[in-house]
Amino acid sequence: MSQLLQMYRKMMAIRLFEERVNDLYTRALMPGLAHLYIGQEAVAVGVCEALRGDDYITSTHRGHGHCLAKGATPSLMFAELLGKEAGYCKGKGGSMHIADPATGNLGANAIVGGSAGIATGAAFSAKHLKTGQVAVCFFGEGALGQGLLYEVMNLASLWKLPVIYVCENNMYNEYTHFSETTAGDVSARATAFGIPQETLDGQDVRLVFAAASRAVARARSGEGPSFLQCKTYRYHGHHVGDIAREYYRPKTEEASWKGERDPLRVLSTALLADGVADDAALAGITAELTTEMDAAVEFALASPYPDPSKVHEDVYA
Amino acid sequence: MSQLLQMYRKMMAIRLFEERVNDLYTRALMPGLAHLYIGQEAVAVGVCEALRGDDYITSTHRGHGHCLAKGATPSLMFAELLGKEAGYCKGKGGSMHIADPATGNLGANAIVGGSAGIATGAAFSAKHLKTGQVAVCFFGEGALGQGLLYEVMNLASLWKLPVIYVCENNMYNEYTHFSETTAGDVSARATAFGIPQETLDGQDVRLVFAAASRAVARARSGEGPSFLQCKTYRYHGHHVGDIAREYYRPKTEEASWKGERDPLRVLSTALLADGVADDAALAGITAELTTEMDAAVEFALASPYPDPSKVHEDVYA
Amino acid sequence: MPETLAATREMSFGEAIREALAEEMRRDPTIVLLGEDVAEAGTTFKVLKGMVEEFGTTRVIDTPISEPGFTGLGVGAAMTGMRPVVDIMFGDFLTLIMDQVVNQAAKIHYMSGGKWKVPMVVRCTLGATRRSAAQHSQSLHAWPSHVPGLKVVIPSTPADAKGLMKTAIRDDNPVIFFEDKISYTKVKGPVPEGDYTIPFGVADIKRTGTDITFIGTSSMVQVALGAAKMLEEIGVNAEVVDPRTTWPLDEKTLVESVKKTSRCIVIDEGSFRYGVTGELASVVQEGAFYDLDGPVRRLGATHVPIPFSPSLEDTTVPSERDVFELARQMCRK
Amino acid sequence: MPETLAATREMSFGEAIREALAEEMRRDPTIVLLGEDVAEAGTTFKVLKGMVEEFGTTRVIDTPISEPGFTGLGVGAAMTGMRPVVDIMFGDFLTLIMDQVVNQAAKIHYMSGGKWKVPMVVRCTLGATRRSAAQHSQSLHAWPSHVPGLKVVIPSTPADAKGLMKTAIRDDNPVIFFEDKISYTKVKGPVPEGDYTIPFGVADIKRTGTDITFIGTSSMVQVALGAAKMLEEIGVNAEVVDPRTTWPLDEKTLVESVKKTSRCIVIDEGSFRYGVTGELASVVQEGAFYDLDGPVRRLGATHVPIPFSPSLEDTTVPSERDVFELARQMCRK
Ligand SMILES: Cc1ncc(C[n+]2csc(CCOP(=O)(O)OP(=O)(O)O)c2C)c(N)n1
Ligand SMILES: Cc1ncc(C[n+]2csc(CCOP(=O)(O)OP(=O)(O)O)c2C)c(N)n1
Ligand SMILES: [Mg+2]
Ligand SMILES: [Mg+2]
Repeated sequence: MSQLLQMYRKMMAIRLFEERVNDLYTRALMPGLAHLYIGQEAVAVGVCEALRGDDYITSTHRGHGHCLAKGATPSLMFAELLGKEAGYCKGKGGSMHIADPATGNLGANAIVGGSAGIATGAAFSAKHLKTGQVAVCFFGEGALGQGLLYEVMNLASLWKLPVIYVCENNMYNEYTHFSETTAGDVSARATAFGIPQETLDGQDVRLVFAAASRAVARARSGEGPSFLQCKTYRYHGHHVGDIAREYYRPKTEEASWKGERDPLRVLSTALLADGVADDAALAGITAELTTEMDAAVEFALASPYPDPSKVHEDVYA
Repeated sequence: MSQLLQMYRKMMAIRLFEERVNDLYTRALMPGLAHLYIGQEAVAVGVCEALRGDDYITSTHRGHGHCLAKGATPSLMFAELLGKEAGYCKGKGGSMHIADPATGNLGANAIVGGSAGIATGAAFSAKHLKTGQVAVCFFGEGALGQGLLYEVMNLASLWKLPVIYVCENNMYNEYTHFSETTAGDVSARATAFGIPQETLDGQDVRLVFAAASRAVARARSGEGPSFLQCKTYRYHGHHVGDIAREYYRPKTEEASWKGERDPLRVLSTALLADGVADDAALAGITAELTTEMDAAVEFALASPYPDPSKVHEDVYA
Repeated sequence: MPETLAATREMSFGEAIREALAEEMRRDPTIVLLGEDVAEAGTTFKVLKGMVEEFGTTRVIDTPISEPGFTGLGVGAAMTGMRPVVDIMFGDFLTLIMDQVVNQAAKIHYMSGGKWKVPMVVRCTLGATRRSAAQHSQSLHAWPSHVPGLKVVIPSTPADAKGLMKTAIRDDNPVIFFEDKISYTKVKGPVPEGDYTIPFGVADIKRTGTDITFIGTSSMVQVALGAAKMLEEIGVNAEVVDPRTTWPLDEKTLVESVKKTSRCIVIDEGSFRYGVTGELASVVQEGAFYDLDGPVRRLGATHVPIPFSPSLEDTTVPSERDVFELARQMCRK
Repeated sequence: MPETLAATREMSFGEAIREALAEEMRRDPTIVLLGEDVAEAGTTFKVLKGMVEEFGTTRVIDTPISEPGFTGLGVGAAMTGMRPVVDIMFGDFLTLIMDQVVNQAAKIHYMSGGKWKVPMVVRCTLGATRRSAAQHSQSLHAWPSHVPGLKVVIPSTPADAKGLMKTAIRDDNPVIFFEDKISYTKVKGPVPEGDYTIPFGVADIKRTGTDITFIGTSSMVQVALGAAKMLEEIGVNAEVVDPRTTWPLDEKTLVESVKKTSRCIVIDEGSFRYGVTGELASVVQEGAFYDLDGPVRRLGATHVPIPFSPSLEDTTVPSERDVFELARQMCRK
């Protein structure tokens, strides 16, 4: 399957996964909070497509897309989201803490910006142990408010660490527009520390993949960190349940992003135009994934909760 | 007395004060640690000369110069340095914590970068209460490593707060050259947050005063924060006792700064050349200050330690 | 709170806190609220709903996601004429502001020989069982309680929350105010109208009893009351004492109660080890040792990070049943 | 430490720590030291003098003044194959790294269902009386002791420091290692040559006695031993027990000692309230209540920010005289 089609498949997988999360949550089958990645699929997929299987990523509270793009198995993710024993973290982490060494996923983090140090440290190991690995730190533009990010960008720049800071600018920190929380020019936040940056349309997976590939090449060749600002948008509320959103963003704005700029639409249009795939092929992918996702949900719903005695396990290694 | 001569006087006062601190410390009469300001006098004096009496400053572990430049009384400072009841903080603060509401001194801070939030908050009050006051945050270039600084610069820029961040770049974080700890260009650390910056020779008090005056005017007129990077040098060790310094900085470098570029020499040369003062006048100032400083030391040495029972006072207001 | 007050309304814990803040802000223009999404959104917990409409965006201020930064700003503002109320949302984020709170706010008055004051309130939450996992479920009130220069408030009822919040705002020292997330909407009670304050360092006896004393904090006061009710059926009459502030601490009331009942269980939602229960149990055994029928016992959160899964999380917080069973044993019933 | 070891040398506390680090770094190339001025300067306390000369700047790494940043980097490095030893200099700076230590390092293993490990050591100091004032004199070991997922080491002798540091480095969990500043040079003792480890959670009886148990931590062990010597003259034979790690905690040894002596004083240099003494005293009264002659007593730092002036600071830390007087009372001598 062509790489573009491959990326389309991954983006569609995330879209369908999240639609089911939304459904499970609204049916009160999922505990806690659910922060949906819908609308931002091109960022996670474009970046992860440029990575090796053993490269590292750190993720966020809005992290399902990152985990899936890096290769997570939907059924084990659903199981974790429902707090089941079969989940990636045996039900101990939940939606905001999916972690998986097998796919280089150092873990999603519920502390905004909290994983900036971890990703930078993974890059430190890669350099010190000469493994050639690269670490990607995904974070929302809200994390630009956390001083930790500047401390570690300084370290990464000084020590030429193979880390890529991927800022997913979806324009909102919860219910506040980022222009009310972010002074100056975002891109300058990286260059100020001697880190080259690219600012790009995060809805076009081809652009994201290209920029990520450049950053990865730079990292692997020992030239140091990069910073990517991907302009994107979350279609749903900050979390499922954030329904009445007009007080912080207009419906018209939401509509403008969900139309022409939809990442799946942008790519499918190109695929059809370039004759890489026809409608039937794309429909086939969706159908296939739908079956897979529905089965994954079934698995998760059917699997048992951890035995209460397990609460004492895994505190110490 | 002309303003330039006034500034010369203040710089000389700091120089003579610190020489006595060095002497008291080496004679084991001063407890704790002493971080001397000698060599950096032009920064504190040039900046504070541009301030009103009721403007605020925050200071650092190397803060004697800031306190004196803002109007502190030498005898009360010496008393505090010796841990005496008569000191500015009743002996509870010591060298690294001189504070004095009467002169707008919010306090020296022993946490590197620790006062960045405090200075920014004082500017917040000034703006909210419409007092027209300005707040100055003095810090060494080592504080550029603290994320807090970037968080509050972002706040100050967003809210157009009347605060001036004065970075005294003396090139060393303790025993490490700042180039080993600071990636990129220092000036960009401010502009990245939309804060205008000036980088200048901190050994020429005239330049410091001029830049500070511009920043103060900007702050008072409601245009927001500024950032000044003053290139300077500490003549002595990181603290008295840091004697063998060759392993981190060459004697030749020290010599080059202590000669032509000495802030007192730079100014006196100009004063004499412009005929603002003659040798006798300058000698007179030194003699006068010498008497004053010696008396201040006497006062401090003669005054009593706080009664042990005082340990329980001032914990709560 | 004062007996003299007549008119009360039934209110939730969250509503009482909002009322206290609103009344204080009407009284004192130097009070400002700072935090993430405190304005239009009225905070994640909606506790501040309506505040920005009344007081405007110059007094109810949305901040970037910079807890250390805006807390530090609050410290400086408090020193220079304002009375900031800083909202850091989850108590778990105390980890980010400890330097500004502990090395700055708590020490400035002392280090300056009494010259500067820091009249600031930091609001945050505590409490688990909301399926928020390990980074959003901690009860960290033991940390600031360990720090001289801070005052720490842990209210358990709407009426207490209102009166204590007013005292916190009027206090000239930094105060850390812990609010139980679950209580915001679940705990309701009568709240006096208008102005009243509740002094710090005065414990409140939520239920008088003779056989055993439950010292409960915040969310655990309701648990203790529930257990007390269960114990009635087996003829055990439990007293429930709520310190209301961990610092200053009303040692006298705690000790007197145990001297009377001769038995004591301390119940707190913080992690079990090196937390609040250790201090309170020690204070009690030091002061009431010779009247004790047996050792002072403690119940706290299971000493593990809080797990996400309901089947695990529900086992971590002390329950009415846990308190009941332990009390039954201690009273040999 | 193990009896089997013969050859020992007299060493200072600081030298023993350096020897442990050097021996471990020779054994395991994944160990790196990170901190401010750890390389050429060998740290402010000179504890690491000579390390960079042996291991080079790729393993002994000077950092910017970014405690949260390089601690966070340490967490990520520990998860991915390294064993970083992070040096934050003063324990007071724990305030800056609590998020990386508590919300990240301590919880990652649990949150990931046991999949990721964080074999990291954070070194920091504790202790006052160095005229360093309130921001450079705190003993904050109670905070991490309250956090499930962390291990906390508080050695009191050179030999213990060496053996415990080796255990800390080889442990697959985040360990916070507290070193008393004064002990670096002032405390000397015999240290076994070569490789040995001391297990966590095993208290050491530093002096056997029959009349009263002193549970001392870190700097207070020497104080307890000094007081014990003074008490000999009045016919009181004190036992001194050193937990060596606050977590894991050797409750059994503490309780057994008090069951034998029937009296106990817990002595710790942290601020008195809500600190380590509260937990240890509670553990003792829970386990030895029926053998106690009177309440377990506690001595800690005066509950104030540490003042600069010698005349004030010297009154804040428990002294041999304080321990002696309290013990004399308790033993009715
Ligand atoms: C340190 C910290 N502060 C506050 C929060 C609460 N919080 C969770 S998500 C969020 C907004 C994050 O915005 P952004 O980083 O842009 O990510 P997005 O939600 O847009 O994907 C906030 C404030 C948190 N989890 N951590
Ligand atoms: C947060 C913090 N980390 C480390 C220290 C220890 N320390 C004291 S001064 C200093 C160097 C500061 O360098 P700089 O800011 O350039 O000021 P300078 O000493 O050059 O005036 C360090 C690391 C501290 N006091 N606070
Ligand atoms: Mg966002
Ligand atoms: Mg410097």
